[in-house]
Amino acid sequence: MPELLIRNGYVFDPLNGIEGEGMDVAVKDGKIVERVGRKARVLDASGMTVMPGGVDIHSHIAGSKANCARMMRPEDHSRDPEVKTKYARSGVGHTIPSVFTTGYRYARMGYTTVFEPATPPLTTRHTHEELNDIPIIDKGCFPLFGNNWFVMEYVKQGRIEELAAYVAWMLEATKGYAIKIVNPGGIEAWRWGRNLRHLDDTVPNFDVTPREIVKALCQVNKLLDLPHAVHIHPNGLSEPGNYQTTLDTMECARDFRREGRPAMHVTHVQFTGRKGWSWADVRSGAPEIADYVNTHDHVTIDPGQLIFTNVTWMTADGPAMFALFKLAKTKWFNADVESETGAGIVSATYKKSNYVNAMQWGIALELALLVKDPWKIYLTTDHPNGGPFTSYPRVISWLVSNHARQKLIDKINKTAKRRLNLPGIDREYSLYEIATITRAATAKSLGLECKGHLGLGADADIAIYDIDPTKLDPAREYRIVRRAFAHAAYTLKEGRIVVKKGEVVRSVRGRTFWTKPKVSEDIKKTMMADLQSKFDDYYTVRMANYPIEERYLTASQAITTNAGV
Amino acid sequence: MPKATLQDVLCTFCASGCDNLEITYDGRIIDSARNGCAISVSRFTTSDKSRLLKPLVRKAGKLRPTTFARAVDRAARILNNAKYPLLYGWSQTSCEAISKGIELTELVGGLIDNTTTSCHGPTILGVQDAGEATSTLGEIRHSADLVIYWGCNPVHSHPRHTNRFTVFSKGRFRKTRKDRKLIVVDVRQTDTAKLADRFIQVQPNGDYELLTALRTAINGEQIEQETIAGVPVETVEEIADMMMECEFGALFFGLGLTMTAGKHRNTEAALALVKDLNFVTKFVIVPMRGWFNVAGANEVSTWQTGYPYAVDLSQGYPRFNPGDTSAIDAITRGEVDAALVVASDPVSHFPREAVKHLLKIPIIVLEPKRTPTSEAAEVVIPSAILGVEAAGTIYRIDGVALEAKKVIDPPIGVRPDVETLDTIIRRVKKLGARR
Amino acid sequence: MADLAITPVRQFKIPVTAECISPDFVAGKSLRETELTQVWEGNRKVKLGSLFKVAGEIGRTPNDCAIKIAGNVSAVRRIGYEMSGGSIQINGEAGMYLGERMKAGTITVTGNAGSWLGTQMRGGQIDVKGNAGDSIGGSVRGGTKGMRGGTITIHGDCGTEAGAWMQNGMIRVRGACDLYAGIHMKNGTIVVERGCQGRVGAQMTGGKVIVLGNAGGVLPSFQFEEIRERAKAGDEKIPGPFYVFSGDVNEGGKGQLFARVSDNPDLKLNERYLER
Amino acid sequence: MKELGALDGENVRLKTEFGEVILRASVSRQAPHKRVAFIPYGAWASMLFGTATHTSGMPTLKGVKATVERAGEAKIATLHEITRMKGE
Repeated sequence: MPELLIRNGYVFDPLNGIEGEGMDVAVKDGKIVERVGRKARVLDASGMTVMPGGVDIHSHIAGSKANCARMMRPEDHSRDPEVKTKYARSGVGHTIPSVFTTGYRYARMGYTTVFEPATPPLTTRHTHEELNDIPIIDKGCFPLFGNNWFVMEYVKQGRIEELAAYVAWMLEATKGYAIKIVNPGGIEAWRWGRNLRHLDDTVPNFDVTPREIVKALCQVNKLLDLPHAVHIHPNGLSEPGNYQTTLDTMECARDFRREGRPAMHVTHVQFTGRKGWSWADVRSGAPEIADYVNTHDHVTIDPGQLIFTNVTWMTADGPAMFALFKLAKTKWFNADVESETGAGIVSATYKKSNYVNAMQWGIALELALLVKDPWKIYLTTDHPNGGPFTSYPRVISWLVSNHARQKLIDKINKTAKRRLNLPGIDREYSLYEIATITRAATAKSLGLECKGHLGLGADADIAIYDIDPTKLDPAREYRIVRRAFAHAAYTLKEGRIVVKKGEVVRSVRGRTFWTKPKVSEDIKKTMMADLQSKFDDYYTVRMANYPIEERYLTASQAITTNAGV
Repeated sequence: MPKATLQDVLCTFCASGCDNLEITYDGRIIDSARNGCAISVSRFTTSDKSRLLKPLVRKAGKLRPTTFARAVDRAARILNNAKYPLLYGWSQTSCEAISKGIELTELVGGLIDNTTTSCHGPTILGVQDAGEATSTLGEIRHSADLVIYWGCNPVHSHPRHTNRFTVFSKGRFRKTRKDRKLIVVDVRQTDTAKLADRFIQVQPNGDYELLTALRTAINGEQIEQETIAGVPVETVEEIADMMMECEFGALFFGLGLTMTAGKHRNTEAALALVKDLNFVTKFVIVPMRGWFNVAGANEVSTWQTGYPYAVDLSQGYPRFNPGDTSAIDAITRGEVDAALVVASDPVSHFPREAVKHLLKIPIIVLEPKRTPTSEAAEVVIPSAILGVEAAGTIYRIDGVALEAKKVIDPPIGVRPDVETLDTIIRRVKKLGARR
Repeated sequence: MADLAITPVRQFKIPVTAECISPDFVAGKSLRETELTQVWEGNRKVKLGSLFKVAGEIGRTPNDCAIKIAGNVSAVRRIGYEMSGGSIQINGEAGMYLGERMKAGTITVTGNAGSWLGTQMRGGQIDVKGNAGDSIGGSVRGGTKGMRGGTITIHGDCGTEAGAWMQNGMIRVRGACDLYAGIHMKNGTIVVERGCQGRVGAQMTGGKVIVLGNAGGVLPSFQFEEIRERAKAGDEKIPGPFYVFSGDVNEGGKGQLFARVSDNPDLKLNERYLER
Repeated sequence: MKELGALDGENVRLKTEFGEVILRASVSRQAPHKRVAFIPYGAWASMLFGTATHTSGMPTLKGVKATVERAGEAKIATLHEITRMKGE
C-alpha cells in the first residue's frame, strides 16, 4: 500500500487535544505515522477539515431483527434504491437499508466504525453473516443478556463469579463485544403477555428483580474488565414518567465504576426520559437526567435523536413495541427468542404536529445541549428508531446552530413548544465538540485504542470535510455544515481512499471486533457443568452447535481482557 | 480409513433443523445416520446411481461429458448473452452459495428467485401487509398450552416436529402431552389430526372464510351465518374461546393456506387472527417452511437486496413484485431467455404451461443428482451435497442460523456450489460484462 | 391535440419498461429526442426508436399530446406513468402498470390490459374495452394506499383484488371480478356488473362495492343491514333492490356491500333479520 | 372410490382445465374426504396445474377442480414421456 500524506488540513483530534490546527497527517500501511517518504502520494486538504473516521456506538444495521424489518417493509425500499456502479453493489435504502447500501452510506458521511447494539445470542450467527457483508466499515455487536435464563438463575443464586464465567463464555461463543441489557426481566414477562414497569418488580418464575440483574451484570462487566461499559435500555420504554426509572437504573451502576472508565452507558435516553402521568401530559425529564450525568462519572448516555420522517421502530423490547403498536396501528412484528430475549418491530411516522413526537424531538436535543461534557454524550438516532443514520448531518446542524433549531421549533406542536426547555437553550456545539461526540468519545467509550483519533499508531480511518473552520461560522452557515457532513470530500479506511466527493470509489472489507475475557479454569469448569446439564432443556439446538467459530468472521479482531475471576 | 463417527450433525431434509444426528462413515461411504427421522437416513445415502459425477454439455442434441472449465465457460456465455436470465432454486444450497448467486444475477442483469415462490411466498406477502407475531420454536416448547396445526401435516412433512417443539416435547412450563391441547384444521383427517384433541374439517378453499369467522368471534362480533366453510358456527365460537382462554397459543400453518385460492390473503388472515389474539392473550404463529434452507434463501436475498425472493436486478437495482418478477409468471409469459437452476427441479414441479416455455430456453443446472431438469439442460455441473459433502450456513423454520457440516469428501472433481458459482462469476467478468 | 403515433416494430417477448411513453415525458420534445430516449429491454438499455416507430407531431404541453399506439404492447410496462394530461390510445393488448400514479388525462385500450393498472392513480380516466389483470387501482407491495381519484372502467372481466387499498375514485367493471374485489378498501366506489367470485370487500374499512350478479357469498365479518331500492354510484343511481351489508367488522370497518337481491338467492336467509 | 366403482390399485384418468394424467388410484389411509383426491407432488401432478398466480407468484396447486374417471387399460406415462408431453 503506497504511503500517503494529507497535507495542510485543519485537524480536529479531540483525544490528542488538537483543535483545528493546520497540519499534515502521514499514513503508512494503514496506520498514522510520524512522517512518510518523498514519493508518498499527496492529498491536498488545504482549507478543509480533517477528522478521524466517524464511530457510531448504537445503530441497528444487522441481525435477525433488522432483516425481519427489511422483509416486512418493501414499500420502504422501493422509494430509495441504489443503482450498482463500477465500485458499488446495488441495494435499497431508507429506514432499513440493505447491507451494501448501509456500508456505502456510512462511508459517504465519513463514518468508518459502526456497532450493532442488540443481537440475540442464539441468532448471532445471522448477525455476523450480515456484518461480514457490510462493506468498508469496521463493526461489532452487543449480545443481549438482560432476560437470559442462565443469567437470571445465577443472579438469583448470587453466584456472581459463575455468572462472570458464563458471560465470558457467551461473548467468545457469539463473538460479541459488550454486555447489552434491554428491559431487564420485562421481556421474560412478555412470555405471558405482560411487562415489568419498575426496577423492583419481580420477574415471573425467576424471582429476581431488574435491579438485581442490572447490578450483577455491572459487577460482571467490572470483573471481566470489558472494554465497553454495560450498554442498557432501561425498563418502561415510552411510558410517561419513566425518567425516574432511568435515574434509578443509573444509580445501580454507582459502585462499579472503573478507573477513568464509566460502568454503564444508557442508550436512546429520549425514549426513557419522560416526566408526566399520561400521553397528553408528557414532559421533558432531560434537565434531571442531564444533571445526574453532569454530576456523576460512572454513566454516559446517547440521546437517540428523533427526526420528523417515516421510521421503523425496532428493539428487543417486545412488550413495549406491542404497546406502541396499539397506538400506531400500523404493521407489527414480534419474535421472542427461546430462553434469551425478544424482538419487536413497528412501522411509524413522526410528525411535527404530534404533541408526543414533538416532545420526544425536544427531549433528545435538550439532553445533548444540557450535558456539559461532550465525552459523556454520543450522537445517535438509535437508527432506525429515531430516524435513519443518514440524518446525522441534520442533527449536527441542529447542534451547531441555534437558528437552525429555532426555525424547526416554530413549526412543531404549539403545546410542546411551550412545555419544552429547548427554546430557552442557546448553547451551540463547536466542530471540536462535534468531533468528540461522533468519533473520539464513542471510540474511547468502546475501548477501541486505535479508533477515533489521529495519534501515532492509530488506524488511518480519516474523514475530510469541505469546511474551512477559519472562515465558516457553523451557527450561521449550518446548511454548509450539513451538506459537508453528508458528503465527505474524502473518506479513508486504513489508509485507502474509499469515498471521494461523497461517492464510493473503492470497496474494502471491514473487520469485526469481539472480546475474549480470560477466566480462571476452575470457575469455568463449574459453570460449564451447569451449562451442559441444562442446555438441552433450555434450547432446541445442541450446545456443540451454539458457538460461532472465529473462521466464520471474514476479518476477525479479538480483544482479550484479563478477568479478575 | 477406519470407521469414524460425527456427533451433532445437522439433517438436510426439512427446515426443522434437527442438529443432533450421529453419522458413522468410512472414507467416502456413509454407514448410518442415527437420531434423525426416517427421511433423514435417505438424505445421507450418497452413492445411488442417479448421482452426477462429471460436468455435461449438450452437443448435437445429446449431453456429453466435458471438463469443468469448458462447462463453466459455456454457462458464463449463456448467462452473459441473455437479455433476461432467470437464476432459480437456491433452497437446498448454502447461504454462501446464495450470496454468490445474487452477485452473479446482478452481474449478468437477471432475475433471482427461490422455491419460496411456489411454497411459502404468500406467507411473506401476508407478513408484508399484516406483520407477524412469532417466536423461535423453543419458546413454544417451553410455554405453549394450545397448539394448532392448520393446513399442514407434520407427522409426514416434519416428522420430529411434535416431539421436539410442540405437544410431545418437554418444556420448562409444559412438561407432558396433557399440559397441551392440540387442534388440527385440515380438509381431511390426516395422521396429524388423529393426535388432536379437536379436529376441524374445513371445505377445500374455505380457509379464508373460517379464519375470518374466528377473527369475528374473537372481536366479540355476531356471526350471522350458520356454517362457515362447512364448520358449524357453534364450533367456530368454541374454537375461538379455546384460543382466547389459553395462556400461550401457537398456530402452525402450511401449504393448505398458501396454495389454495386466496393464497397470500389466506396467510394474511391467519397472521391477522394471531395479531388480534395478542390483545387478549399471548399467541404466536410459525409457517411450516419446507426445504432445509428455503428460509436462508429469503434471509440472504433480503439482507443483500432488500427483498426476500422474486428480485429483478436487470436494471441495475433491486425490484420486487411477485406476479411480475416471480419465476413461474416470467417464464409462462415467455420473457425469460436463459435459466440457471441450482439444487431444484422446476421441470418436474412447475405447472405444465411454464415447463413448456422453460424447455425452449438454454438451462444451466447445478445439481448433485440427475433430474428431469438436468436431462433437459444445456450445461450440467455436479454439486457436492450440502451437509454431507460440503459445509455451509442454513436457516431453520424460525430463522435460527445453523451450520451444515461436511461429513465426507465429495466424489473427485465434484465441487460445492459456492466454488462453481464463484468460477462462473470470474469467467463472466473476464468475458466483459457489457453493462 | 397533436397526434403522436408510436408503433412497436415487433411483438416483444423480453419485458420492456417505457415510462417515457407518456404525454408528460414527450411534451415539448422533438421526434428525434423522443426516439433517442433510453428504455430498458430486459437488461439492455436501448433507444426507444429501436423498438418503436415514432411519427406525427408532439404537443407543447401534456394536454396537447395524443399518443396512439397500435399493436400488442403487453410486454411493455409503465405506459402513461404519472401522466398529468393528454391522452393515450392503445389499439391492441396493453401491459402492466398502465397509468400508474396518473394524475389526469385519459387512457383507452381496445384490447386487454395487464395487472396493477392505475396503481395509486390520483385522477384521470382509464377505459379498457377488453379484460384487465389483478390489483387494478391498487397499492404498491406492502403499501397501504391505493388509487386516490379518477375512474377506471373495464368493459370485460378483471382479476383479483380490484381496488385493493382504494382511497377514493371509481372503478366500474362491466364484466365479472375474481376474488377480493375492494380488499382493504378505505373509500371510493366499485361497481361490478356481472358478479364476483367471492370475498368482496375483505378487510375493507370504508367505501362501497355494488355487485350486480352473484357476489359469491358474503364474508362472516359482514353484517346484514337492510334491503335498499337503489344504490348510488357517484352521481348515478343503480336500480336494485339490493341486500346491504356493512363491514369488515374485523377491521372496525364502515364499508358497504350492495348485492342485488335477484342475483343473490343464497343471501335470502338474511331476510330473517328484517324487522317485520 | 365407491362412487367411481374403481378398485384399489386401478389406473384412473384425472382431468383439469389445464391438462390430464393417468395415475394409479389407492384408497386413502387418511379418509374420509368425500370428493377430494390427493396426489404427491412431482412431474405427474404438475400436468394438472394452471400458471395463474394472481399477483402472488404462486400457482394454485391445491383445491383444484378436477374430474376423475376409470382409465381402463391406459398406461401410466414414464417420467421421460411426461417431460416430453410438457414440451409439446
